[in-house]
Amino acid sequence: MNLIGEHITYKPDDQFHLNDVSFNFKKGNLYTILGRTLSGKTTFLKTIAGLLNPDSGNLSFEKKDFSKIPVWERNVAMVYQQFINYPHLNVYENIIFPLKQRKLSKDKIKTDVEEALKTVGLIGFENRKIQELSGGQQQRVALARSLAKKAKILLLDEPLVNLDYKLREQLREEFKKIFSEGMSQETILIYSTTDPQEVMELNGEVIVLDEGKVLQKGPAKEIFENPLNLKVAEISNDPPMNILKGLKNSDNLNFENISIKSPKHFKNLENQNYNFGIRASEIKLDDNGEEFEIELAEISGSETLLHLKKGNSKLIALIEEVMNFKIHQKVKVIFNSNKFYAFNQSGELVSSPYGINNG
Amino acid sequence: MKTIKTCVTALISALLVFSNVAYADKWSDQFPHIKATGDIPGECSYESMSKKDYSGKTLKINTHAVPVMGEPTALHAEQFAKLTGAKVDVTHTPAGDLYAKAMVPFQAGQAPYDIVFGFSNFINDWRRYLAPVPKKYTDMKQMKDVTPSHIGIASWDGVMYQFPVDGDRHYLKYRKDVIDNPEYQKKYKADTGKELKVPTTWKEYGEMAAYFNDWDWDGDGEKEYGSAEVMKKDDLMYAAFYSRSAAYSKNPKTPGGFFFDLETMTPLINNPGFVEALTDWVAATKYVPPGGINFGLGDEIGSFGGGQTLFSFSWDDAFVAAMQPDSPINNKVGAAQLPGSTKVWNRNTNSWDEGFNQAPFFVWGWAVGVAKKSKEQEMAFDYLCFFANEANHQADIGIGRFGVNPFRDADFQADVWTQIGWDKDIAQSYVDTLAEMEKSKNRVFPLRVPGTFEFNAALATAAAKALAGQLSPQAALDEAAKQWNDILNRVGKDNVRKAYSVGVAMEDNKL
Amino acid sequence: MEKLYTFLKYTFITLWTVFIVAPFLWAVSTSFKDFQSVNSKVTYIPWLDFEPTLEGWRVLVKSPARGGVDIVEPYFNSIFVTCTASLVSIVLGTLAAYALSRFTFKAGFIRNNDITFFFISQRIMPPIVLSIPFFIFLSTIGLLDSLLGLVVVYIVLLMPIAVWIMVDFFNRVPKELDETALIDGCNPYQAFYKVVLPNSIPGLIVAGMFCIIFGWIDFFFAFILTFTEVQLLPVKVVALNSSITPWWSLSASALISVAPLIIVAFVVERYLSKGNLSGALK
Amino acid sequence: MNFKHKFVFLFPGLFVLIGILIFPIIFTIRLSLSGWNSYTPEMNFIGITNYIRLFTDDPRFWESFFRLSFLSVSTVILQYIIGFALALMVWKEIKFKRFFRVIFLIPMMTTPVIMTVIWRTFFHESLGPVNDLLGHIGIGPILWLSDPVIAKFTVIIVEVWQWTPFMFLLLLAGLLSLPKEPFLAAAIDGASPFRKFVYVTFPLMAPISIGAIIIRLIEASKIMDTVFVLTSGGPGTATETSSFYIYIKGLREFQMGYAATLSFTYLVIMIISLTIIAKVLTKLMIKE
Repeated sequence: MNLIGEHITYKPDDQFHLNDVSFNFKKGNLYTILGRTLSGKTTFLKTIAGLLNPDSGNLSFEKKDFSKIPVWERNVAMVYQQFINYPHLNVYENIIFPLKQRKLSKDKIKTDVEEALKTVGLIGFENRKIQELSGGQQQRVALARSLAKKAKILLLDEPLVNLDYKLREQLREEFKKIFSEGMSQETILIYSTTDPQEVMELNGEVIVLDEGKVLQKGPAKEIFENPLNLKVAEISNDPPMNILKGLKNSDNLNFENISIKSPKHFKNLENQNYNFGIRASEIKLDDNGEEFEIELAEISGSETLLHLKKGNSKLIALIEEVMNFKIHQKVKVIFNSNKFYAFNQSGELVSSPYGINNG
Repeated sequence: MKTIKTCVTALISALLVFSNVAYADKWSDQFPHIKATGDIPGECSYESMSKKDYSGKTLKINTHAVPVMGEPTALHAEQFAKLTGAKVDVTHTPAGDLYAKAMVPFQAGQAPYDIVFGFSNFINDWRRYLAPVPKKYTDMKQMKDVTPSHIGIASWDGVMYQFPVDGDRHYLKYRKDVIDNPEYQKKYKADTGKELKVPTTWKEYGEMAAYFNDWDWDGDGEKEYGSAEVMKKDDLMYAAFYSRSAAYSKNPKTPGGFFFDLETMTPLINNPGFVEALTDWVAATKYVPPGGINFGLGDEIGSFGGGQTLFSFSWDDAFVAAMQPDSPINNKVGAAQLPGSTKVWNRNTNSWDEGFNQAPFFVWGWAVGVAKKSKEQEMAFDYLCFFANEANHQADIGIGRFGVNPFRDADFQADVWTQIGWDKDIAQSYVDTLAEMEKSKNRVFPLRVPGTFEFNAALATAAAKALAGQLSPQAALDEAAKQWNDILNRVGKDNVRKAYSVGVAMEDNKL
Repeated sequence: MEKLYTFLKYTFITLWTVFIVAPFLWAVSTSFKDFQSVNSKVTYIPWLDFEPTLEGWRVLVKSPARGGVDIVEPYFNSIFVTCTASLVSIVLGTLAAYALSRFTFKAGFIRNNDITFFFISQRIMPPIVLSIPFFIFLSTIGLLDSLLGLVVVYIVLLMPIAVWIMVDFFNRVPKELDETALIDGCNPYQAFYKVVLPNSIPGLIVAGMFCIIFGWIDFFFAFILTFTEVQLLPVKVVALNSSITPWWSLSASALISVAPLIIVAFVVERYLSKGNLSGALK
Repeated sequence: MNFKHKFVFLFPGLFVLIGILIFPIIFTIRLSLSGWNSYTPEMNFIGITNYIRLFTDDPRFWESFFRLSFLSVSTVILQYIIGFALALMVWKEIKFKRFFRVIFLIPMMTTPVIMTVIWRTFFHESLGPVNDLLGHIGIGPILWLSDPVIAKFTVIIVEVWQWTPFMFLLLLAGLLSLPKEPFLAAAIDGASPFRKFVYVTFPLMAPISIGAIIIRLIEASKIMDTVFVLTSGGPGTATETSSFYIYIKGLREFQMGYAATLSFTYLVIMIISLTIIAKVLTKLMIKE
C-alpha cells in the first residue's frame, strides 16, 4: 500500500529535470524533499500529482500503475509556494471546491470544511474574498482546501518560502502540529523545501535532490549528521558548510596557512589531501584563534553571519549573538575540530564526527 | 387648395414647349415627380408600365452613390415597383468602385445584379458580360431622339450595350458676373492690355485665372481663386487632362487616332501637343485654391459651386450645382465650349499647324447595362426604358443633384432650363454650348480599349507627378508613353488596335 | 520639480484631449451645415456662423429614392455581424490561446510560438489579397451577400486578435491555478470553464473589445462581399460619397457610427478602473 | 502539462482558420502565376513573368514599400511614445481620471473610412478649420494634403490620432497589472521618477510593449483607408503605400494576376521583416 517510484526520469528538451529517481513512500509518514531552487523538487511533486508524465520509469500507488490515472482521479492534494487559490471564489467556496468536484454529500462537505477551517484557524473568514487576505492567510486557505479534501497524498511545494520570516516561523510551528495531530494515518505527506532548518524541524524522511538526482535518502538526523558528499553537505546546511581544501598528516590538518590539531575521529584516515568540512556554527570567536579579516557581516534575527577571509581561504562563521563588526576588521576564530568532516577528493564523505556508517 | 395647385401646375405645364401635350393626370397625382408634365405617352410611359405584371420577381441594381444617379435610380425603382409589382433592390456604390463592384462577380461568373451602372468607357471590358439592347428598345421613339454621339458612346461596333440614360461632356464654366463686369473688363485691359472675355484658348484661360487669383473679387470678405480643376490622382483626373489636351493634339488634318497612331499603335501622349497641355496644367497649379492640386470632382463642384473660383471645366455637375436656387452664385455663371488653342500639333509633318483649333471631348458619362447572366432581362430593360421615359427624363434633368444631363435633341432647348429658374441668356448659352459640341466634326471620344484603366491610370500617375513637381511635363509623359508601350505588349497590340479603331472611326466621322 | 512635472502633465493631457476632441467637434458642427455653409467659407458655430439644418441627419434615415441612405437596417446588420463574429472568434480564439499558453505542441520544426505567429500572421495580409479569393470561396459555398458569409470572413479577421490577446493574458495567469483545479478533481475542460474562464473575464473584455472594434470598422470585406441583400453600416455610409462629398451627412454618420462603441469604451474603462483588467491574479 | 485534451482546445480555432484560409492562399499563389486581368479573366499559366516584372520593372511598388516602411515605423514609434506617456499620466491618481481614460480610447472606435472624410474636411486647405484658424494668427495656408512632404505628415497625424488609443489601452492595462514589489524597492532606494521609469517600469513593460508594437506594425502596414480617402496616394505618388498600390493594381486596373504577385511578395517580405523586427526588439528591450 505504498507510493513507489522506480527509475523515474523526466527530461524535456534534453535537460534532466528528474534523473533516475526511485523511492518508496509509506502511508502515515512525512517525507521532505530538500534541494536548491531548480533542483527538481517541483517536478518531482508534479510527477506524483500527475501534472507531468515522466519519460521513463514506473510510478505505482496501492499497487496500481499511477501513470494510467489522470491527475483529476488521483486523489492527491497540493499546496504551492505561490498562494494558489481560486480568485473568483471566496474562502468557503475555495475550500469546498474539491469536495463539490467529488460530489460529496452536503453534510459531509460542511463538517469537513469546518474541520479544515478550524485546523488552519480561519473560522470567521468564510465569506472573505481571497484578495482581501494576507499572504499567510491565503496560504492557510490553500492548506485548508488540501486538508478538507482528505487526499491520500498531500504535496506541499515550499509552502512557506514566499512568506516573511515571522509568519514563516509561526506557520511552520502550526504545520508541525497539523502534521502530527491533524493528519490521518492514511496519508502520505510530501513536503519540499530549500530550507535545511525546516527539514530538521519537521523531522521526517528526507530525500536530497540535486539536478534531478537523488543524492541521499534517510531520516533528517542522518542527513544532518552524515551528509554523503559535499553537495549534500552544502544543500543540507544553511549557511552552507564551510569546505576547506587541506592536507592531513598524522597530527594536524593543514590548510593554506592554518594548522589545526587533527580530531580524534580522523585517526583512521590516511594522511593525504581532503576536503574538510565544518559548519558555520562550529566556528567561534576566540582570542587564541587564527586571525581572519571580515569581508561582510550580516545580522539575521538573533545571529550574526561573518564572512571571513584569510589568504585564499574563505569561511562563514555563525555567531549566536548580535554583534557589530566593521568590514576589514580583523577577528580571531577557533574551529571546533571535533566537528570536522572529511570528504575525499571526489567529494564523498570519509569521516564524520558522528561516526560514519555507510558501506 | 389641391385643385388650385393642380390647376396652376397644369397651366404652367401647358405653357411649356414640349411637343407632347403636357397635363396633370392620374399618374402625376400618384407620382409627384412628374407633376410638371404628367405622363407622356410612349412605349415605356407610366401608363404602359402599369400594364406589366412583374409581381413576385426581384430586380437587383447596382448604381452610383446618392444623389448623383443614385437618387433617380432609387426613385424610379420605387415607381417601377409600384407600377409593376416587382421588388427592386438598389445598392449604392461610390464612383471609383462601380467598375470593380460589377467586374468581380462578372469575372467569377456571377450575376448578383441585373442592372449595373458605370461609366460609358467601361463598355469594352463589360460588353462581354452585358446583354445587347434588344431591337424592340432601340427602335423606340424615345431612342430616336438620342443624339448620334450618345448612341455611338453606348454602342460597340454598331451593337448597343448600354441603355442611354444620361449624356456627358466636358465644357467650360465661368463666372458671368466677373467676365461680363465692365469694371473688371476695364481694369483687366488696363493691367494686362488684353480683353476680358470668355476665354477661347487655354492660354487666355490661364492668364485670366492667374489675374483673378488670390484676392477677393466678389466682395464677400473671402479670397477667391482662378480655377477649380480635378487634379487629384483618382479615376477622373486624366479626363481633365484629355480635355486640356484635345485642342493641342486633335488635328483634323491627321485622322487615325488621338491616343495612338492607329497604324503603328505608337502612343501619342508624349508628343508636343500633350506636353504643351501638361505644361499649361502645371502652370494651373498656381491659380487653383489652396489644396486645389488635391481636388477631386466633389471638391471642384464644391469650390466652383460655392463661388470660390472664376473658372472650372469638367462635367455638368458644377454648372447645375451653381445654378441651384440656393446657390450663392445662382444665375451668375456661364457655359462655353472648352477653350481651344492657336496651334495644333501635326504628327505627320512633325510640326505645329498654326491657327485656331478646338476639339470637344466627349468624356464618358453615366452608362448602364443589363447583365447577360441576368434571369430578368426583360424586366431589366423595361426598367431602364422606364427610367429614361420622357416624363421621367424631363423631370430628372431639371434636378441638379440627379446628375442626369441632356442627351436628346429635345433637351437642347433653352426653355427646358428657364422653366426651372435659369436666366434666359444663361440657359441659351448652355444649350448652345452643348448643341455645338454635338455638331462638331473635330471631336475626341474617350479611350475604350482592353486595359483602358491601365492606360488611364498610367497617364494619371505621370500627370500627377508632373503636377506635384516630381517630374517635368516631358519626362512625365515619356514615362507614361513607356508604360503605355508595356501595357500594349501585355495586352497585345492587335487587341488594342481592333478596339481602338471603333472609337477612331467615330472621331473621324465615319460612323 | 514636482510642480513642473504636474504642470507639464496636465498641459500634455489637455492638449491631447483637444487634439482628440477637435475633429469630433468639427463633425458635430458640420453635421448641421448644408452645401452653402460648407463651401462658401469656414464656419463653426450654428446660428452665429451659419443657419443650422438637420438635413445631414435626416439623410441617414431617408430612403435613397428621396436622396437619403437609410442606415437603420445596415446599422443592425453591422451590430449582428460584429457581435456574432466577435463571439465565435472569442470562443475559438480563447480555446486555442489556452492550448497555446498551457500545453506544448511539437510538429517538425513547429512549436507553440510558430502556431501563435501563424494565427497573428493572418492579419498581415492586406485585405485586397483576400478579397477575390474570399469572393470565390463564399460564392462556392453559397454565402455571398449574406450575413453568415460576412461572419465567416470576419472570424478570420478577428480570431487572430482574440488569440493574440488571450495568449498574452493566459501567459500571465499562473498555470498553477489550472493545475490546482486539476488536482482538485477537475478534468481539463472543467478546469478551463470552472476556474480559468471565470478568472479571465478582464482578458475576455479586452479581446472582445478589440474584436468588436476591428469588426465594426471594417469596410473592405463588407464592400466586396455583399450586393443587395445585406449591407453593413460603413458601406452604406460610404455610398453617400457622390460627386459632391456631403460633409454634413458624413459627419452625422461618423458620429452615429462611433456611438455604440463609446459604450464599449465605458465598459473597458470600468474594468480598468477596478484595477483588475489584467491584474486579477497578481 | 500535456494531455491529449490539448488538441481539443487548439484544433477548432486552428482548423476553422486554416479551413477558411487555405483556399485564398493557394488561390493567390496560383493567381500570381497567371495573367488574369480585365480582358483575359482566366487562369492561364504564364510562369514567373509577373515576378520578373515586379523585380525588374516596377519601381513604383518598391517606392511605395519604402514609403510604407517610413509611414508605419514612424507612426508606430509616435503611437508608442505618446501612448506610453498618456498611460503613465493616467495610471496613478489624477483629476478626472476616468473621463480622460474614456476620451483617450475613443478615436480607435471610429471607422477609418468615414472618419478620414472628416479629417479631409478638417485639413481642407481653403475650407477647413485648421488653415482658417492658423490664418487668424498669420500662418499658412499650409498645404496639408497637396504638398508631397506635408501630406505624408498629415497621414501620420491621422494615423496617430486613430491608433494611439490602441497602444494606450494595452500599455495602461500592462501598467495596472505590474507587481508592486519592485516599485516599493525602488521607493525605498529613493530612486527618482526618471530612474524608476528606466530601471523598473520600462523593463517590466518590455514584453507587453513588444507585443503591442508588433501588432501595431502589422496593422499600420495595411494602412490604406486613410491614404485612399485623404489623398488617393497623391500628390503625385507621394503618399502611395503598398496596400494602396496593390488595391489600385487589383481592383482599379483589374490586373488580378499581377496584384496577386504583389500581394504574395508583400506577404513574404512582411513576414520576414516582422520576424526580424520582433527578434531585434526582444534583444533591445529585454536584457537577460
